[in-house]
Amino acid sequence: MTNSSLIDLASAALLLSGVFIASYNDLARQGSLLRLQGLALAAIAFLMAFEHNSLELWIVGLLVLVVRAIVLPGLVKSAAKRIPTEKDRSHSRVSNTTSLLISGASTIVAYLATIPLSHLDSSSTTKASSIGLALVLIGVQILITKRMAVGQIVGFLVLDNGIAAFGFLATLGVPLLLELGGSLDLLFAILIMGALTDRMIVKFGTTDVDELSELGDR
Amino acid sequence: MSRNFIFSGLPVLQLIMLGLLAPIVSGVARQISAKLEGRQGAGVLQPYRELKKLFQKETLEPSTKSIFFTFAPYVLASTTAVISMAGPFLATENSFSSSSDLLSVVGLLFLGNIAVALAGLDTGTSFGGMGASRELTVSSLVEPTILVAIFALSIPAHSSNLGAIAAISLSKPNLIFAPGSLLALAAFVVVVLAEAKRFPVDNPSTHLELTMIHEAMLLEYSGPRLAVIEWASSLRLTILLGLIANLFFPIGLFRVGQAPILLLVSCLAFLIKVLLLGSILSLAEVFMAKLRLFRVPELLASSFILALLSVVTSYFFTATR
Amino acid sequence: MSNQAPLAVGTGMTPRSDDRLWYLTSSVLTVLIGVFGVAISLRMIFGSKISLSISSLLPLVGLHLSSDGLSGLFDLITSIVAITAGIYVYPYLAHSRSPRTTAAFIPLFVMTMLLVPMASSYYDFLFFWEAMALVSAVLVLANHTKTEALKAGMWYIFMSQVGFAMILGSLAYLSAHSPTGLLIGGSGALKGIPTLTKNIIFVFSFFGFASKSGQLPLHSWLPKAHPEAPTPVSALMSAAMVNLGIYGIIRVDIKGLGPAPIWWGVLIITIGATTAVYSALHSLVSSDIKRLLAWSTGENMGIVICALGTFEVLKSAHNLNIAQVALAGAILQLMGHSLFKSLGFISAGSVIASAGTRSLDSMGGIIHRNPISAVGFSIAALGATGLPLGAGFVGEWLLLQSLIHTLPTRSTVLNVLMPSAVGLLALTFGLAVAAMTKAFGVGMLSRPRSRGAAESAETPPWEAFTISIATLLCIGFSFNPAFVSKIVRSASQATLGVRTKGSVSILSHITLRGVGGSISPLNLGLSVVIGAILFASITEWRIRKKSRQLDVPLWACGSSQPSSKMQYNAVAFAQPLERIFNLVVATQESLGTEHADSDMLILQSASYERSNSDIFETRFFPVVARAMSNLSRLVQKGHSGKIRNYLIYGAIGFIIVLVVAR
Amino acid sequence: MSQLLISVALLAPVVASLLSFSLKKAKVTETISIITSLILLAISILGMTSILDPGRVVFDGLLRLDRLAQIMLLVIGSVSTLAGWASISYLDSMELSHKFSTNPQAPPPNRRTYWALFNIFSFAMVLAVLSNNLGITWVAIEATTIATTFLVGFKRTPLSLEAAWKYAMICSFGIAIALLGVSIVYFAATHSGLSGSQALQINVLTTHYRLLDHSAMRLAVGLMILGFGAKAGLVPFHSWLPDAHSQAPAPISALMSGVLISVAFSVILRVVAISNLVLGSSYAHTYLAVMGLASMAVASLLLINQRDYKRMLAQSSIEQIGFVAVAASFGTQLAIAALLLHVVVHGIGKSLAFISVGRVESGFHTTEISKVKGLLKNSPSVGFGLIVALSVLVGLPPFGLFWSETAVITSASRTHFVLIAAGAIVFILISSVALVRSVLKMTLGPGDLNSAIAVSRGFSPIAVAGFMASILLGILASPTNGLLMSAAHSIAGLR
Repeated sequence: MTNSSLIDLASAALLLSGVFIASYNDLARQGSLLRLQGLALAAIAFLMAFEHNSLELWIVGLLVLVVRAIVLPGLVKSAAKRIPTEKDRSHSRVSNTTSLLISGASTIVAYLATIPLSHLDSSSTTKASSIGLALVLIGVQILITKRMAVGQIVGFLVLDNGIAAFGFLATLGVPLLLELGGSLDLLFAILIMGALTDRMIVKFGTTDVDELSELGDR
Repeated sequence: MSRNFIFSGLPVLQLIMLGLLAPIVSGVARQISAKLEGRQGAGVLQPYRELKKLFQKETLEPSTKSIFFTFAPYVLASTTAVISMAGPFLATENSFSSSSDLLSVVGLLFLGNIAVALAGLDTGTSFGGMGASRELTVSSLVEPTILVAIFALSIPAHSSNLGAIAAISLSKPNLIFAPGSLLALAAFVVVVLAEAKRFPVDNPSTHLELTMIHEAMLLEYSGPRLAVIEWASSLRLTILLGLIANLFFPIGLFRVGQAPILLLVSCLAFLIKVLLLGSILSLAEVFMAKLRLFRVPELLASSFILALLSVVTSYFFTATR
Repeated sequence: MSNQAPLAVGTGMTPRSDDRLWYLTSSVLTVLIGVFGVAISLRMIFGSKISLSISSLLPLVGLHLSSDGLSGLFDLITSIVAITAGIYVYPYLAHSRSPRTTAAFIPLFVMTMLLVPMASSYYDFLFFWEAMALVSAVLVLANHTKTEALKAGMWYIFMSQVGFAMILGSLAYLSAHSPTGLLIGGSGALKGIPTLTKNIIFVFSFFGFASKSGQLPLHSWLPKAHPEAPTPVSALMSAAMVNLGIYGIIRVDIKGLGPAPIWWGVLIITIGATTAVYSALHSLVSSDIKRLLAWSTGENMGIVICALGTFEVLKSAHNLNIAQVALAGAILQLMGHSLFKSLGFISAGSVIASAGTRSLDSMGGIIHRNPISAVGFSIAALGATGLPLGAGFVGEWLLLQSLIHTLPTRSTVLNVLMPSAVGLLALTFGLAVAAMTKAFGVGMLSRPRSRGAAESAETPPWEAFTISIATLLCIGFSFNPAFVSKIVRSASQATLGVRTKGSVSILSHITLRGVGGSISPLNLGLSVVIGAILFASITEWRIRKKSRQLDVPLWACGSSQPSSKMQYNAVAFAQPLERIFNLVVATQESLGTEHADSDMLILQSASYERSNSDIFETRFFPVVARAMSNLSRLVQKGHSGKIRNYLIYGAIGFIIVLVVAR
Repeated sequence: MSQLLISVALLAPVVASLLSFSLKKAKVTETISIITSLILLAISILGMTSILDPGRVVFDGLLRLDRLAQIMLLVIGSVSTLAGWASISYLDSMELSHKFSTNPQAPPPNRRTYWALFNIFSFAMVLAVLSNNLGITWVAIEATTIATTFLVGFKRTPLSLEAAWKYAMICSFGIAIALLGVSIVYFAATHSGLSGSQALQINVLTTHYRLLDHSAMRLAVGLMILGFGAKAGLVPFHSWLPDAHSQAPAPISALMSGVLISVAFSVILRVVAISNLVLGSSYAHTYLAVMGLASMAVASLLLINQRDYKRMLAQSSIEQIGFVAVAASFGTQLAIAALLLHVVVHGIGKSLAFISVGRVESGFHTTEISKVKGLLKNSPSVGFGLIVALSVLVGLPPFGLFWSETAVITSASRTHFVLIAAGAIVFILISSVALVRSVLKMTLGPGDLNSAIAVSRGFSPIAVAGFMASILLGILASPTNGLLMSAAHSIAGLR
């Protein structure tokens, strides 16, 4: 029982951190929240590994801890240090309040969308999977509303965390191979995006993605 | 025996009769208009004298002419002669009439026009070109009317064969006074005027360059060739009047199988009808002015509408009967 | 304009010898394919069916060829045109020093044209159809360095793509509903097609095929592409390729779709008659001889289509007897047109090559220097006028007969349509006569209007040979169409699908059975010719006996000899009719003057320009193009390069899936 | 036998990649890479001819070389051979222009990275094709993004950077959605009693389809089609494609346009096969029809006013893949067979087109359509290549796309998808007219000689090879027909 409520708690932490990341504009703080999210995700994995006594899940949890709670937030934080100009600008297209409202709406949509799944399995973890989906939607929201390249990377990370959370909560853990491959891909993707961001600073002097509109059909 | 003889001899008879008669028709027409205008007139036989004179004159040939210039008069004469052989002028049918019908008659008339127009263009004068251009403008607008009028006439006869049309008018005279036929007659008269190069489309006796159509093409002709053209032109007038006469008023027309003596009656009737129509024509011309070239299409368009109406009405009458 | 040709002669450049080999091979191949085509199509016409299936060729569908009398007819026409045009290929290519592509593609073009009527399945038909379009487009574009040719080729490709899309859609649907998937020889009717769909298919396939025959409204390519193509190709396109549009209409719309409502025929007649008049008018006002001939092709195809429409109407009204008259008219008109149009293009091509211009306004006097070409052209022009003695006469006569004999019906539409069709056709004939008189009279007769025309070279023997063959064919056909009697019967039986006693007998007299009507082109022709010879011999004998004064100056109102600039030219010739029909031919004139002084009193120079525009091209197509372009701009606005928008599109898709999947 | 073929197919690009990264000699690297591509080609042909059981799964159910995989491998092999071949001279000319460029700070093109990434790219595509496990497939597809992002930005210009960023962002977003879908499949499968290791195996899912939960699968299928559709360039995730394809080096554009999108679509085909079994055919087919038509509409309308020839080709790819989706939505055997033919021929045609315009770009230093003229006259082989590619892409006979388009449209009528087919015809018409207009503007006409520097050098063999391949595929039916039909048949769930 405690295990289950702990998982609920961790899920709540996931969702909340997502909502806050969406409404904050400060990169460093977003990095910290991302770390919190990674920790919560790892916690869920460990709690489930404990509950089901599965070695595979323990390894997955460890992987999550390393990649999502340590490496990736670290990268975001270091990026935040390297890009001082970012602070000067308003980073979001929408105000905090709007952002919160959108997050709320996303949560409801996610809940509605996962109702069919809960018919299949009414255990609390499955119900909690709507939190994963909500996080995905919030990730999309961040992806769209943030102006800076790193902001978009953060959004992408939240999105990915959401999927991972959905995986853990709904399916009692994704297969190791998938998680391994997924994490590796994620890591590479983020590294590449980071490298592109660095090039962006060199070429454009800014990472404002709205500046990236030379290509297109006009 | 005599039936077959008449049947096969009729084309030649028609050709000879019409060919000899043709200058008189224009002579009568000219004499009547002269009298009406208060002039003495040269007499009805004047066209013969002119033909004779022309035939004896020497020929002048421009250096730029080609074979088309030389042959155009003969093509004109030949097509006209073929029509006079094929048409129902003295009898409803003859040995040649199955080779042609109203459509081919129109075609042959047109062919004659083209021959002359090409001759006009051949020498490379401004007048020749002008005449050819105007001639074809008129002709190409006349064609729809003629064909639609033929269409109207063919409906009761169920054939476009000239003899068949004449025969049906002969056997059912009430058809002549059907509204369709009357409209067709009106349309036909207009196109005959245009095709015969008469008022109000063309003035056959003018040599004023701004108004010439037909004459402009003939400026370079002289001597016997001009005589051929003049003769063919009067033959055309006779044929066209004869067509009106025998398609709409086929009274007295000979039918193969009747007593041969009736053929004489038919000849006489034809002569009277054509001369009468010629007189009416010249009478009308006195009171008419020539139209400007660009007013001609209006005239032809109205005659086209008449023809179209005549078709629709004859459809209506035939369908409801 | 086409000033390359005289340049090649003038500078004395001769093609490289290896190019000559290409040209010769191309010519020989084309003729051989033509001869082979004649042999095989005669076999198709006289009984034995040809059938071939190779499943290892053509992916997904396999190659299936088959034939009937209809295929035979069209293949025969194509082959005959291929033979005459093929002989002309060598002198033309050598003279104009064409690229090798042209040489290589001409035989290919003939081959695709021969295969179209033989294609037995829907797929193969589409394949050969599109292959034919592609090959001909390549041929039109062979001279792509010339702006005019490039533009013409583009138009051609666009229109043929539009037409093909229509055909593809209809045939694909038909193929799916045909029990055998076969166009030729498939037994069993199409099943399960709702009436509405059938009507839609009819409309689309009809307009698609009609486009290939240069019918409104997708006609604009024809008067551009045909003149710009190399002359043998113009002949092939104008005399053979356009026929295949007719083939498509007969095969798919008339034969394939089965019993038709009466309005199909009405639509066909309307399009055919309108196109005929429209093209005849444009033909009349064209000063470019090849363009004039190309417009005339559209006009003649309009007449054929009108005949087919009459056939369809009469068939729907169960008047099969007269319907066959209309069909025979269509077939004879088709054959006559192919003969006189190939002759027309070949002789015009020879004139163009020797005079160095395509403009009638720079020609004249060809008959004196180049009599064979000029006489050939005159025979072709006579055919195009549709007058007695010409190759176009019999077909038009039969068509008019069928219209006249259409019995009055209850349908008011038909009672008005039939006479109007007669009127429109008659106007077409009249205008065609004017156009051809202009082409021949201004172009070949009269005095030379340019140095090129005055110094034009004599017709080379090879070309003279080609022209003579084509001329003889034309004359033979126009004087005695009895030659083709069996072909017509076989084709019309294939079209009707049942063996009937033909209602048209084509012997020395062409007689309509069951209704009164007969004509004898042979008797008429001989009488006119003999009559003319008689008149001529009497009169000319008289002239020779009397004194004759040669080389007198032209009459010029008493002034000195008029210069050749003072002749009526092609523009002036057509001007009265052009003015009457200005609404349709849309003449634009502009007069530019330059003055020598500031008060604008003394004229230094004046320039005059005029052009006629195809109102569809200037009014209708630009509207379509603009609408498409605006739509495109709208979509472009959504793709302006903002990554945020792109992400939003994705997010919307995501949300939609979430909603839909519930 | 399959095991051997599969392991060679997977190992060859990996080895080639490692070698190209470590070896210094460019010539050797190039040779190795092209040999690798040829090996892939050979394996696909061997797989087709040999008598191995196409349905057999190997390596613990992770991989298999079935008919669909063989055909996709054929596309990968042939196009990467062409692209690799063209890369050599492309890199040469890039180096040359760098040597004479006025901007000294830009680094020279890094050949080692190029070839290493080139081979990793091939590897990822081969893996995606051969994988029998949805999870592995997903990883492989994501890996293609990673491999190509740097290749898209290879030119290191601001524009290529922008394109790379958009490419990475949009594709990662889309692929993440597909991952969500895969997770839901796993969820449904584990809940139906399949073991965790089997839960994502395609052949297991198709055999045990009755157990799978409908509502979960509806969600999963929708998300997977949408997500993998991002990589295939289908609406709504199509927008990266014109940017990325126009900025990448021409041979890479050829690979991406000619193969990558088709590989992604083959994954969609697998998903659809499962979906058809579980949910009936109409569900997935509706997605395909809507997304396909929308892609065709957007792409063909964008083509009308297109001014940049590389974007034009990329948009044509969107339109083509949209058509493939429409074809898949019809779902008959003929339609699927036609679709596969379409994919193969389009791969060759599109790569030829990109390679040709690559030459044009290096000669004219612009990608604007209006500034390129008279190619056929001044550089005949490039002009010829471009025209052939155009004819292939527009679906003219005797090239293969003609048959696939005709057959697809015919199958539409059979299943009463008439309106969709009508829409497809209209969009094909619009796009082909737009393409023809632009390409003919570039290739025909007099043109000026100044720009026509040696762009044609060494190009003729490539043009001729592409021409021959596409014409043979359009004329011969003998080996292709049976393969296509059996591949279409083998895609389970066929109605």
